[in-house]
Amino acid sequence: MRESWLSRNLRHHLTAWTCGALVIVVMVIFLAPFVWMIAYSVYPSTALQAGVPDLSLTNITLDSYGQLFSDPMFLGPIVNSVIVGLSTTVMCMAAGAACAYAIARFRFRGRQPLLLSMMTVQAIPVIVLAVPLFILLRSVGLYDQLLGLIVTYTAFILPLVIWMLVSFFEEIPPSLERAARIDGCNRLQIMYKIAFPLAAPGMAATAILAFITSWSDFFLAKVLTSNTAVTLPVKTAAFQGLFAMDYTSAATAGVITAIPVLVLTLVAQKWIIRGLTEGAVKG
Amino acid sequence: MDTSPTMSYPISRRNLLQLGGLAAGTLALAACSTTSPQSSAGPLKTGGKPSGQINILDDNTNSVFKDSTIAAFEKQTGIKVASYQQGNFNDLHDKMATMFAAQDASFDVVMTWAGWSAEFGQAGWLQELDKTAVPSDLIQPALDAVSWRGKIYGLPKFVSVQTMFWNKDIYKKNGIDPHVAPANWDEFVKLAKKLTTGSQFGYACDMGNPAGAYQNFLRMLLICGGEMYDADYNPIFAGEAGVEGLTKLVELLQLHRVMDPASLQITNASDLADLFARGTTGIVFNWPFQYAVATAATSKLTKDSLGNGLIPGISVTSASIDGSEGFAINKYSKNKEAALAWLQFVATETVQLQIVEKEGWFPVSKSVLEAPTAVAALPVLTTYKETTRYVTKRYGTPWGNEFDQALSIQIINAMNGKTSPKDALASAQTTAQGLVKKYLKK
Amino acid sequence: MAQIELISVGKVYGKTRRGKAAENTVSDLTYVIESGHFVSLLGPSGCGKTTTLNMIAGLEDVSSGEILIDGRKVDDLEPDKRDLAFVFQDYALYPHMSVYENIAFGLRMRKVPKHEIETRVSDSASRLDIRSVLKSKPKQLSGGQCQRVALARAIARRPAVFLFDEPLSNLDALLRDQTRSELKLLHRELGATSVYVTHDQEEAMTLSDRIVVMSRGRLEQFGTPFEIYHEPATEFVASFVGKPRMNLFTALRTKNGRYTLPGTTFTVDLGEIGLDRVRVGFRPEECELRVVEPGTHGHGVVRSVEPLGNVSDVLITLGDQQFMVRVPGFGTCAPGDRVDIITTRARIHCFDPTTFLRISRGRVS
Amino acid sequence: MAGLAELGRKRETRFGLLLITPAVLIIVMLLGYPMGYAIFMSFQQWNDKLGADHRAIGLANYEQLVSDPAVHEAMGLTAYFSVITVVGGVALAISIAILLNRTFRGRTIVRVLLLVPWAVPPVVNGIMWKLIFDGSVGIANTILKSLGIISASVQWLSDPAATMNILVFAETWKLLPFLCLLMLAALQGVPRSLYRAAAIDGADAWNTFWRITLPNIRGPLMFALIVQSMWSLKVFDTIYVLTGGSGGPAGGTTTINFLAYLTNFSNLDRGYGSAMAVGIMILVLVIAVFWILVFGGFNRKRRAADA
Repeated sequence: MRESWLSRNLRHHLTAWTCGALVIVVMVIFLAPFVWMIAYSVYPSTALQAGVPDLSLTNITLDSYGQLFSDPMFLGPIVNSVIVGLSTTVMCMAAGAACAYAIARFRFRGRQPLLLSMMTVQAIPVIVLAVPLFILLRSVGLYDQLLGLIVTYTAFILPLVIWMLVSFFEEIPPSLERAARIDGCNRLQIMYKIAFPLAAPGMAATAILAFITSWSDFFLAKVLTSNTAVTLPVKTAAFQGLFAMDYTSAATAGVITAIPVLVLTLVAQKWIIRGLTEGAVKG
Repeated sequence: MDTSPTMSYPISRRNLLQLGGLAAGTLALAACSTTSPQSSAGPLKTGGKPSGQINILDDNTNSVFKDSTIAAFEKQTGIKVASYQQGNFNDLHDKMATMFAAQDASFDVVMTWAGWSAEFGQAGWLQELDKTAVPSDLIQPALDAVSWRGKIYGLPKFVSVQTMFWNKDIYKKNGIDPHVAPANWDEFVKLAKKLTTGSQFGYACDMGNPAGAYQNFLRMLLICGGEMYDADYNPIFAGEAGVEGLTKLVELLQLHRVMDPASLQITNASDLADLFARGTTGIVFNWPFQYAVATAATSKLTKDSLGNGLIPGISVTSASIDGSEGFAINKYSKNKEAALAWLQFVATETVQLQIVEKEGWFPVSKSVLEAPTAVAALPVLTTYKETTRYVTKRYGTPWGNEFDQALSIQIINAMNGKTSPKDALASAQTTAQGLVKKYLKK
Repeated sequence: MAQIELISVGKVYGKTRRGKAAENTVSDLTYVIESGHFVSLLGPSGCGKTTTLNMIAGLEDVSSGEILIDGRKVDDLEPDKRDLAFVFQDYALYPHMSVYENIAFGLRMRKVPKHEIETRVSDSASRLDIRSVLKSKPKQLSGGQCQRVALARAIARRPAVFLFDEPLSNLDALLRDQTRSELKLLHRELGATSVYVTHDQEEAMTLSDRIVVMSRGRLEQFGTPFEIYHEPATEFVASFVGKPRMNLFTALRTKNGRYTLPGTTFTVDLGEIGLDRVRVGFRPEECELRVVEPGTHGHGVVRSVEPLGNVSDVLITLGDQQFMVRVPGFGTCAPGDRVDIITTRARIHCFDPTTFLRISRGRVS
Repeated sequence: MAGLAELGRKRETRFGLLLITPAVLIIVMLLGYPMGYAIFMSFQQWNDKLGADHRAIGLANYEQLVSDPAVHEAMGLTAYFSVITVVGGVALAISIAILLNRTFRGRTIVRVLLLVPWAVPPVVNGIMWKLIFDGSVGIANTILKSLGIISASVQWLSDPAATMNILVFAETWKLLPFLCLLMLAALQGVPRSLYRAAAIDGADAWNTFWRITLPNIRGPLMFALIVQSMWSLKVFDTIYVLTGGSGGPAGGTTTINFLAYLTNFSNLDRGYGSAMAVGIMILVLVIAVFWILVFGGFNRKRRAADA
C-alpha cells in the first residue's frame, strides 16, 4: 500500500516537472525572437554580428530610438498610424455596433444571409481588390489621404466587428430592453444607455481588435498611400530598401510598431479571446 | 416614441457626404478605367516656355535634388515643383503600376530605369520624347536606360555600372599585391581562393531575388562574350557563352568554394555593400555607391584600403552591367512641357557634377565624365571611363519581371546543384521565347 | 388607477404567405379589468398570457382588436406613455447601474425633478426594506433582494397600472410564499390596478380579485376566484384549477335516467339535462370514501394512499379510470381495499362533451 | 385594425434597416464593388503591358489557371504550407493548451505573455526572422555553431525548401499563441464533471482526450481550423518582407496568394491575376465549407449513434 502511494506521488511529481519544463521551453520559443529583435534595436549591430554576440550591458544604447523619433520621415508615419488606427476603430464601432445590434435584435428577412456574407468577406484576398480600390479612392480624391485608408480599413474590418458584436448583443437579455422601454427609453436610448454599456467588455475587445488590425496592415497601406499618408508598417518595411537596409533601424522600427499592439493585446487578452470564441460557437 | 429618420445618428453628415462621393466614384470607375490613354500628337518636343507646376516621384537614391536641385530648377525656369516624393525602390514598381493603371496624374515625372522604361513604355504609360528634346552628348548606356525599341521615354539622371571592389587589407594579410586587378577570370579565381579562409570569403554577390539572379547571370554572360537576345529579340543566352558563364558562376560556389554562400540569400545591392563594408569579404562586383558605403565611418574599410578596377573577363577583356536611372514623363500628366524641362535640367552639367561629387554616381554626359573635378571627387570614375571601352548592357524588356522570375528559379537551382547549367538555361530560354512571343506580337 | 379594457384582442405572428396560415398566438380576448383590481392571467405555459401582458404594456403590437386604458385607445402609444410599471420574471435589473440608479432610471427618463427622485427612491426602498443595498450592483444581491429591487423600481414610478410577469417563479418555495403575502399587502396599500401573469393557480387564487384563465391563446373564463373554483366555465378551467386535479370522466345515461361510469356500479343523478353523454367532474376534497363490507364489490379498489399529514390522497381504480379522493388525516383504508365513493356533499360539475362548456343545472343531491 | 399593427412592425423594421445601412453601405461600396470589378476583370484579356485595349475572353483566364505549371507549383507550395500550419498548428495548439490548462504557479503571466507573437505585426515578423536566420549575421547560426551542431554557417534563406520551412515556422510562431488561447478557452468550457465521470469509468488519458475533450471543443476547433485555413491561404506580408518581395529563392515561397500578387503587380497581368484571386477566394470558401461539413458530419454521426 505504502509503496504504491509513494510511486504514485513520485509519478505526479515527475509529470509536474516535465510539464513545467515544457512550459518553459514553449515560452522561450515564443518570446526569444521578439527579445532578440529588441536586443538588435538597443545594441550596435557590430556587437551582435560578431562571432560571439557581445551582450554586455554597457553596450546598450537607445541611439537608434532617438534617431528614429527625431526623424520627421519616421514621426509622420507614427502620427498617421495613430490617426488611422483610432479613426478606423471609431468608425468601425459606430457603424458596426449599430448594424450588429440590429442583426441581434430585429427580425427581418435576410438577417442570416447578411451575417454569413459578412463572414465570406473574410475570404476575399486583398490583392484582388487593390487596383479597383485605388481607382475608386483616387476618383474621389482620397488616394494618399488618411481618410481614404480609414474608410478602406473600416470596410475590411467591419465584418469581423459585426460578427463579434452580434454575439455580445445576443447575450443581453431582451427583458432588460423591455424594462428600458417601460422606463421611457426610445430605441436609440435603449442602444446607448442599456445595450452598449452592457456589451462594454465585448465592445472594448472588438475595438482593440479593430485597432490592431488597422495598425498592422501593410499591403493596403502600401498600395493606397504614397507619401503623405504612409503608415508605420510601410515605413518599417522600407528599412529593407535597395539602398537602405539597416538592421538596427529596422529592428527599432519593428519594436516601435509592435509595442502599442502588444500593450493593447496584453490589456485586453481575456476579452479578445472571449469575443472570438463566442462568435465561433454561435457563428 | 418617435423613431422617424430625423433622429440623430452615429454617422455624421460629413461622413455621409464622403460616402456619397464614394458612391459617385464607384459609378465613375467603370467609365474611366477602360478607355485608352489619350493619344497625344506624337513624341514630345521642347517648345515654348513651360510654366505652372509639376510633381515628381523619385526613388530614394539621390538626396541632391531635394537639397539644392529643385530650388535651382524653380529659380531658373519659374516652374514650381509642387511636390517631390521619394519612394523606396522596392515599392516603386507596384506603386507606379497601380497609378498608371488608374490613369493617375498626381505625378508628372517618375523615376525610371531600363526595365521600367521598356515595361511602362510599351504599356503606353510613358510619354515618348522627340529626338530634339534629348541632349546630344549623352552616354549610350544612359540613353539605353530610358529607351525601348528605339523610342526614348525619358532622360537619364545618372549612370551606374558595376565595377570590381576589393579589400586591400585582406589582400595584404594574405600576401597579395593590393594594387593590381586580376587580368582575367582565372586570375580572379586564383585570387579569390587565396582570400578565402575560415569565415572570410574571397567573393560575394547578391542573387537572392529574381533581379539579382538575372544581373549576376547577365554579367557572366557578357564576360563570356555572349548576348541575351539577337537583334530581333530572340533569346540566345542558353548558347555556349551562357552555359560557360553560368558554369563558372556555379564553380565559384560549388567547386572553388570562394563565393560566400550568403550570396544566395542577399536580396539587394545594399546588403551586399554592407557585407563588404564589414571587412570579411575580399571582392565584390557592385554599383558605384559601394564606394560611399565602404568609405563611410561605420565601415571597416577606408579610402586607402578600398581597391577598384575592371571586372575580369573570360572570353573578353572585361564587360559589365548597367544600372542607370532616369526620369520619365507620365503619359497622363497635364503639364508635360514643364516635366520635360525638369528632365533636361537634371541632365545639365551643373546638376550632373553635383550627383557625381555628392552621391558617387557616374554622370550621364561625356563632358562631365571628362571634368577633372569629378574625378577628384570620385576616384572610381577612372575605372568607369575604362569600362566604357567594353560592353555594358542591361537588356531592359517589358517582360523583365516574368523573365527574371523564371530565370532566377533556374539559376538558383543550378547554383544549388539541382540542375546542370545547360538544362537550367535551356529551360529558361524556352520560357523567354514564350514571353517574347507574347509581348512582341504586333 | 386605471381601468383596462380588452376588446377582441388578437395577436398573430408572421404573415400568411404562400398558403401557410399565420400562427394565432392569442385571439379574441374581451374583458374589463376594473380600476384598482388585482387580476391574474392564469394558464399553462404557451397559453398566451405573457403575450397578452406585453400587449397591454405596449411591448408587442396588437394584431386585431383594441386595448383601452381608462377609455383611451392605447394601440399606438409607446410603453412609457401608458403610465404603467412592469416587473419581469428575471427582474431585468440593469447590471451596469447601482440599485439606486435602477430605481431612479425610469424617473430620470421622465424628467422627474432630482429631489423628487430621491424621495421616491428612498420611499420605495424603505417600503421594501432594501435601503442597505442601494449602492450595490444587482450582481451582488441575492435572488430575493433582486426581486425586491424590481418591485421597488415599479413602485417608485407610482404608475396607474402594475404589470407582473411571473415575478415569483425564480424564488425558492419559502421565499415565494413570503413574498406573495407581501405582494398582497402592497397591493392593498397602493391600490393600483395590477395585472399578474402566473402559471401557479395558488398564487392566482390567493392574490387576485379576478382571474383570467387562458389556454391556447383563448379566454377560458374571467371571474372571481370563487367562480373559477366553484363554477368553472369550461372543462379546461375545471381541470386546471384546484389541487389535486378534479376527477373528470365521461358518463352515459342509463335507462333509469341516472348517469353511470361505464363498466362500474358508480352512478350519479344529474337531473334532466337532455344529453346521453356528459363529462362529469368531482373535486377530490369534496368526496368521501367508505370501505365496503367484505364480500361486496363496492365502486372500486384502492390503489395507493399518499398521506400529506393533515390529509391523505387516495387513488382509486374505478373501472378503467382513476379517481382521487382526499380524506382527512391518514385515512382508514389501505391499498387493495374495496371502497364506495360517496358524493353526496360534492358539487357536481357537468360539461358538454363536444363544446366542453359548463352545463348549468341546479345543485344535485 | 391590422393596418395599425402592420405600421408598428414596419416602423421597427425600418429602424433596424436604418441601423444596418451605414455598415452595409461601406462594405458594399469599398469591398463589394471592387470585388465585382475584379470578377469582371477576370473575364477580360487585361494585361497592362500589352496596351490599354481589353477584350472579353470568357473563361480563358480560368482555363489558363487550371493548366498553368506556375499555378500548380504555387498550389503545391500552398498545400505544403497550409497543411502544416493548419493541421500541425491546431494540433500543436491543443497540446500546448492542455499543457497550460494545468494549474501551476505563474499560469496567468504565462498566458498573457503567450500573446506576444500574435501582437507582432506581420511586417515586423518578417524582419524579425530575417535577423535570426540571416546566413551571415543571424543568431540562429551563431547559436548552432556554439552548440557544435553545425560547423559552417547555414544559408537558411538561400535554399527554397529551407526558406519555406522557415516561413512555416515563422507563421506558426505568430499564429500559434492565438490558437492556443482559443483552445485554452475551449478546454475551460468543458465541464469538470465529465472528466471525473470518465475517470470513474476507467478511461485513460488517451481515451479521455478522444472521447471527452475533443467532442466537447468541437465548435472552437472548427472555428480555429477555418480561421487558420483562411490565414494560411492568404499569407502575404511575411513572405514579402522575409524574401525581399520576391517569393524566392527560386520561387520557393511563392504560394498561390503571392503568385497572384506577382501576376497582378509585377507582371501587370490584371485579368489573369484577378482570375487567380477569385480562384483563391473560391478555394478559401470551399475549404471553410469542407471544415463545416467535416464537423457537421461528425455531429450527425454522433447523434445517430446516440439514437
